Amino acid sequence: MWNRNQMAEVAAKELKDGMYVNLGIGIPTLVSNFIPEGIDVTLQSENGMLGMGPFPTENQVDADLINAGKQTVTELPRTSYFNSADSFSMIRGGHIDMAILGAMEVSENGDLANWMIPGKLVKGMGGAMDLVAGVKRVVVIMDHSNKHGESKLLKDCTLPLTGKSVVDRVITNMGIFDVVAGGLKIVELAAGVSLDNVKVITEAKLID
Amino acid sequence: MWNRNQMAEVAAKELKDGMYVNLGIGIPTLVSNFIPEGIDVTLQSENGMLGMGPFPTENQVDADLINAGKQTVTELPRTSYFNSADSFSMIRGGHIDMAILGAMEVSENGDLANWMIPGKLVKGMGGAMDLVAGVKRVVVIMDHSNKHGESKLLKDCTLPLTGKSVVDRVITNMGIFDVVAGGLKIVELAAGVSLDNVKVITEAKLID
Amino acid sequence: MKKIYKSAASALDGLLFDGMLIAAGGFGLCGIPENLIEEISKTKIKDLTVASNNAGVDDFGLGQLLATRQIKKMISSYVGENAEFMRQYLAGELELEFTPQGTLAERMRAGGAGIPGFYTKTGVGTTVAEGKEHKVFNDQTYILELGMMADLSIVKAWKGDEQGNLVYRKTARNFNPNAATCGRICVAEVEEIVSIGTLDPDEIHTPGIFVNRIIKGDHEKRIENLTLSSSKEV
Amino acid sequence: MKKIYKSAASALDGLLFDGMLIAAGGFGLCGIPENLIEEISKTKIKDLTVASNNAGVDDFGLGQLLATRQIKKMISSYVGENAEFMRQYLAGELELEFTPQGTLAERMRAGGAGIPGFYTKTGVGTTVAEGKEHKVFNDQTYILELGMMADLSIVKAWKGDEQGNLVYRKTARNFNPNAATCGRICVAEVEEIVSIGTLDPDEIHTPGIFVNRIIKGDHEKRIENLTLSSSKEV
Repeated sequence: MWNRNQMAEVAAKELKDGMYVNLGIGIPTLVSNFIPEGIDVTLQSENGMLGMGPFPTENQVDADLINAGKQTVTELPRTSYFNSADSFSMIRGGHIDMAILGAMEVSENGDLANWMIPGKLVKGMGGAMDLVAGVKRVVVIMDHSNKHGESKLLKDCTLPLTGKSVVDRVITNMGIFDVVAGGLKIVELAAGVSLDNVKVITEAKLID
Repeated sequence: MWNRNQMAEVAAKELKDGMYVNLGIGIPTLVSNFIPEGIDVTLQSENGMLGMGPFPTENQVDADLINAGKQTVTELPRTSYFNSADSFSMIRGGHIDMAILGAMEVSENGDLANWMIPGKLVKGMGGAMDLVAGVKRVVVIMDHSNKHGESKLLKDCTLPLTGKSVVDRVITNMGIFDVVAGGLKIVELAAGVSLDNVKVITEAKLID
Repeated sequence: MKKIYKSAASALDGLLFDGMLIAAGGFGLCGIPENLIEEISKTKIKDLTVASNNAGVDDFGLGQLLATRQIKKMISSYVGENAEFMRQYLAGELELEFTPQGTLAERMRAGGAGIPGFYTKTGVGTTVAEGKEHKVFNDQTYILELGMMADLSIVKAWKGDEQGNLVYRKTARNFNPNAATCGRICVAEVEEIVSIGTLDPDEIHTPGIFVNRIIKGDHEKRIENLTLSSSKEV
Repeated sequence: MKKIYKSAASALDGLLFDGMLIAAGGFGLCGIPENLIEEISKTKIKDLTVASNNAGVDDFGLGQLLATRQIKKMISSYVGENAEFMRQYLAGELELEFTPQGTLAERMRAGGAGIPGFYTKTGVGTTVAEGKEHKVFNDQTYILELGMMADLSIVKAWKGDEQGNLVYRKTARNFNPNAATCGRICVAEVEEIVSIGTLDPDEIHTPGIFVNRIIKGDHEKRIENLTLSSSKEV
């Protein structure tokens, strides 16, 4: 089984030289710690920044410089800023190569739910609906099951959707799964996870 | 009868302090020479400039600084530049207070034709269709009749339209005419022009 | 035509009315019109609809207007960091029109640009698409979203001049330029009013035509989520 | 990922094909990608559709591609200053899709922004509206215009860096930022390539994400209509 950092490291292998990438809040943010040597990637933050740098030292903190998770960040020599409409033009217009996002549920046909639990928890979709609709490739990182041990990879999502048939790949603590015709294709399993393990715990249709 | 400069001077009386105005090619451009004392007006040029200054001296000429008529111009302390989409957002969004344009024909219900003569002369609409559709008030300056002595104020335009029911006021060499319900209301006649003179030469319905 | 006003109170004078729609710039607590919001919270104006990506936090930014119950409805994409916002919504005390972030920004831009409607893929197949016109372009389905015109927009910039020209700083730009265009009246607060001609004409983000009134404000610029490079958790 | 190319020829290598749609920045002769146009005129590529507000003059700018008969169709708002353009059109040798200037700019922006269609009042009641969907919003009639995606966009900027970040100068900005976003590939020519970090991040007009290849060009920057303050005629 992979831990948070290992999942981020696995996701980082998706990155190719020259890519423009949007990383969601949570584990996806960790991916930037594992960008492979020699691979030049530009991070977009949908609040209006291209070329997002690391978190600041105390001296570098700037209230005018945050990421989409409202965390303080820094700029790089390549950085540019733009307004929200222009930021989402980039996203919706298919100019971002990849988005790596967290999720509550993913269905076997690539539906994604990550923005609310009716009557209980309301966060809002933020930029997630735009990202999954517009970005060329959508990779989800999430735990394979919830705290009750129930599969988060489902036949159909039970929560309100963020997007329909939008996910290309799911990376969980148990492995890597691609959304293909007919179900989720197992690309790789984490060390110590057997095919039987994953089949028992997964509701979605798996294809070996 | 008014000459070109007098028509421009009459049009300049339309200007009020704080207005943002777009002046078309030709006589409308002359209006900027007659902006009344104490009236602060900002000129927009639809190729992407707000705060257009006068024509340059030889030393000031800059190939990167032109107006919508492709004439060299200068900038002012207040000037800002923007791209074409943003420029027409201003125009279409109703942020420009007034456009003063030339025309080939105007009809009694305010239709305007100024962009082509089928089979003969093709100039193109440029930004004129956007201007007449979006700007709060549209004033036309043109000769009352064409070189054959035929009225350019018509019951219906014969040429392809630039906009339908878009003109608020027409200033010709013979007078000032407002588009109102039922026809063109005579607001003022040029010195030496009688009501009979103008009625004989005008095809459009006039209201005294 | 004087655009510079002495205070938030004078700049808002005559502009506020019950039931109005206000578009506000800002993202979280970054680049928000602190002084104008504070001033609105002191008035008796009520039943507001506010279009803003977030609603600040409980005691700062638009959260102040939620606390005073002046807001009837929010048009937002994110509620996550505001407990009172979520509480009022879940309790049915507050209307909330969830609008994806990019759609909200584009609706503001469109409204200001004379575009009453545009099509987007965002939200297709979700609750956001319910009741909206669907249309197919090149074999893909899109939904119609509407341009938004506000009765008033309130924005925060870094520098401004007497003509209303504005420049923003870093990610404090966010929704501000878009909100500025969609208000029938736009009031801007800035950190610094500079003399005319100081701003480079090539670098003005919001041309003065969009800005009707402008004040210099005092800005706390509170940080919502201080994260340092030494932090273990992100 | 190297974006800087040595010449117009190398920057266009592999990108051109017969019948393609090219979006070009520029207004008249101001801010046009002179070097890229010149280079295209030397190739055998033909049956081009070119979206550009104007077509230059007879012997400079896009007029060069009209002279070589490489253009099958123009999408433009203005023909006025180009005798050969008007002649080819009136003789039926050239297709011309007249598009109002603001609609053309917005179609480019929309195409680049994932918006397949938008409504505008521009052109309602004119030949421009013929065959287009009409729709009423708030008692006013609008027409549907389509977002435009080009196979290639060619633009001209003032300065650029190795990441493809661009800044434009004065009114030479015009359609360039909009054209840059709507090309599946965008090639930019600049007057000066500056080292990374030189451009102020707050002042970048076109973020590098939109620019795939960039060259330093030599620019004649011809003036179409020199008008001096001493001129009597305007």
